Amino acid sequence: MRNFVEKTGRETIYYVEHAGMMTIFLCSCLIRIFTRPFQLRAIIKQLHFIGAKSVFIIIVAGSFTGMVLGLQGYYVLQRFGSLDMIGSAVALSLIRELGPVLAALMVVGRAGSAICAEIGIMRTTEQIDALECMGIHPYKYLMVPKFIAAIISLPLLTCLFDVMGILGGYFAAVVLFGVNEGSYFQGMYSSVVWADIEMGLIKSFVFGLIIVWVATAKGFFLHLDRSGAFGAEGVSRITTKAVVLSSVAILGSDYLISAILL
Amino acid sequence: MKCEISTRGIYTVIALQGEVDLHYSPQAREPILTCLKKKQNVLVDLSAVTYIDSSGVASLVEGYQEAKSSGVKFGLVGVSKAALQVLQLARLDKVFSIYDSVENLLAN
Amino acid sequence: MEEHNQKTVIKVKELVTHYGSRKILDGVNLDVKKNEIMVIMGGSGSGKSTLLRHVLGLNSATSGSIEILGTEITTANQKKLYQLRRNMGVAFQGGALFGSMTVGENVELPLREHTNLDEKTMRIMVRMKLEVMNLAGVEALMPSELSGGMVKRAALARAVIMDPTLLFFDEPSAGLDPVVSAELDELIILLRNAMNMTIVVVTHELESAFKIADRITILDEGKIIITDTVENIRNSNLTQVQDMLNRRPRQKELDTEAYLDRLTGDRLQ
Amino acid sequence: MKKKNIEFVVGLFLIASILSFAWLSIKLGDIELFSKSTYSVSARFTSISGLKEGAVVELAGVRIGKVTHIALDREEYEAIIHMEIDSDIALQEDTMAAIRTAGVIGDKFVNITPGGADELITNNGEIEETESAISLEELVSKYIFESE
Repeated sequence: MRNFVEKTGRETIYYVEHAGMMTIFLCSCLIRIFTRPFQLRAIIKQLHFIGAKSVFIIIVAGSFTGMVLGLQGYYVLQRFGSLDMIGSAVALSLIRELGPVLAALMVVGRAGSAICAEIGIMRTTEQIDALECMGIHPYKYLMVPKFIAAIISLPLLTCLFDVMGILGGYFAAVVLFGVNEGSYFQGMYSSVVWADIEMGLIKSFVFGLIIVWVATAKGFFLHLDRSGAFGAEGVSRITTKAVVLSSVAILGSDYLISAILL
Repeated sequence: MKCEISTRGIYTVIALQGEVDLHYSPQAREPILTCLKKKQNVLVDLSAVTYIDSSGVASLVEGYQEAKSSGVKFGLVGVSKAALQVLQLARLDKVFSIYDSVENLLAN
Repeated sequence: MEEHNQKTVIKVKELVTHYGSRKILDGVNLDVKKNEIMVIMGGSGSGKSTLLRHVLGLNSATSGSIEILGTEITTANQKKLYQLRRNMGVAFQGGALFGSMTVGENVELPLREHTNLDEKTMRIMVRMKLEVMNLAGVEALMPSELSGGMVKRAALARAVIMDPTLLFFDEPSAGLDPVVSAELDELIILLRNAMNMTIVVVTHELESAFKIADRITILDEGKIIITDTVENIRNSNLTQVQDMLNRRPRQKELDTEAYLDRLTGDRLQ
Repeated sequence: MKKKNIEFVVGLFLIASILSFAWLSIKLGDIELFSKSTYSVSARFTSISGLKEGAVVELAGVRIGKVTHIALDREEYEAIIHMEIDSDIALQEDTMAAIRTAGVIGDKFVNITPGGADELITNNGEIEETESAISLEELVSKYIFESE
């Protein structure tokens, strides 16, 4: 019994400490965004990695999501004879929910894991120590460009996802099932308002922050992880943890943001 | 770091003084390259240099290359033991023309 | 040896540090004087790498003080520490070159971050250092394309690119064949002589230590056994030193009671 | 060449996604980039059930403006809606505004029926004649009671 209490206490302390550490990490990184020098070249490199290289997967995922929405929407709305609402159904669900969430999950899988592994490897091979010893702050040099790039990329990728989804829905509903083209787009135009798009943007902004935050912090604090594994095994373990944690955090914060904004 | 420019015969003598380090070597590099671009023969006097680091040496290398491409003379004068060691480390003592003093050079 | 009236550049006093509940360093005292090559020796787990990390300000100690170039680093704020580090060059055991940059960009990085030098000046400086390290022509290669010895030399080039007054080298000969490691030893001596550096080398290689060191410190289980000149170490009659010199495995009295306890005790948590 | 390539790709990415964003916000989000000149008109209804801010204002089925603000008159217990009407559309004094539903269960919108008077409604004017929203339930119950 005493053992159990002791263990619970230890666990709690560990998690509280860990959360505190991650939060301090986030704050220091965010503050450093606004300090000189502004590493334009590094930011472009990260935009390429996080943003541009994700375009293909976003296009594919976006179009298929839109097509599925068009397909499902067609079968459901057909029963009620409300096929003219298919456009707004596709657009609203994409813009408000699926766009931000799925785009973020795609980026987690593609860039988040890679960022975490990269930082983790830099930690295990003493590259981060080397940076510090050169008098270069790792937060500023490594993390800040990734933060800026992710915060910029995610909303943009989300927009791309939304548009591809709408086109995918168009393909399924209009081209395959012969819904009237005008009613597809007109329904969309009249039902989507700026508040919907704003909500999607706020979400994707927050998701972008979550993705880099979890990935960089997990990699950076690799040596402090409780599993104690270092080297290649540590990197793989921490990467898995980062992907799981950021996916869960994205879905959780999605609910929170929706609840607050609605 | 200070830097004085004077003319001795056919040479423009650039006398460097004090520490030529990462911070100050651009100030030495500037006049050297300007004089060389004006097609002047340049002697860099290092006798009053207390410390020269590799950025200083790199500036000298740049000067040497500039002199070679524009066909003028470029030499070092009054190279102290410490400075010579830095040059030797990069095997540059074999590359530069090193003279013991401006007077001797002009006399010859 | 003429180091009697030389300035002390690194002063470690009563350094104690723990990892969890395990004591890693137990009251370490060490002075490194200007322009000397100090070799820190010891077997695996003796705490020599930990000592180095403390001196670099990468780990924080339980107690004790570390003074580098007149600055107390255990209490120094981050800004001061980063300022101080511009005078320190570090070559890590695995090289710690950044995999996403070419060798040239790696070596150039400190210059790019800390100085406003002209592109061309920086390029010449990088090539000069690479020449010194016998690495001419590898500038455009990626670190992954280099051999072990080349990685260490490239790391050394990066460590000295700012012409630091203090150079730290972690395990220069680990994982290298004798010829390549002899080359590195030569380089270390050359750097000290030509650039007036103070060099601290952490190693477990006897041969290389004796070749490069002015003074040697031997660490064992977190305690300093002896700090002395090469000559005096050779002639020391401390058993631990002799064990190390003659590569004799450490002998320990066997406490049968405790031993039996260890074998039959509960599974460790 | 490699660095140029990165910049090109990043540039392409930015252009493509900013275009998407522009399409979403201007076409769908009704953000008016070049704000069309409009004038404001208000109208009172006994019930506007379900009409939302941003809803479309139509005349003969053509979109001529949108609802900008909805408020409650605390004395008369009536709903006041404010609309922005395109300034090239002139509305007569006796214009009628009605709240209608697109389809059976679709969105609510304001339908304008032009009048015949000579005087026009000016900026910040009010449409006097209004017809409130007809709720589906009322319609259904009316039909049932009448047929009895």
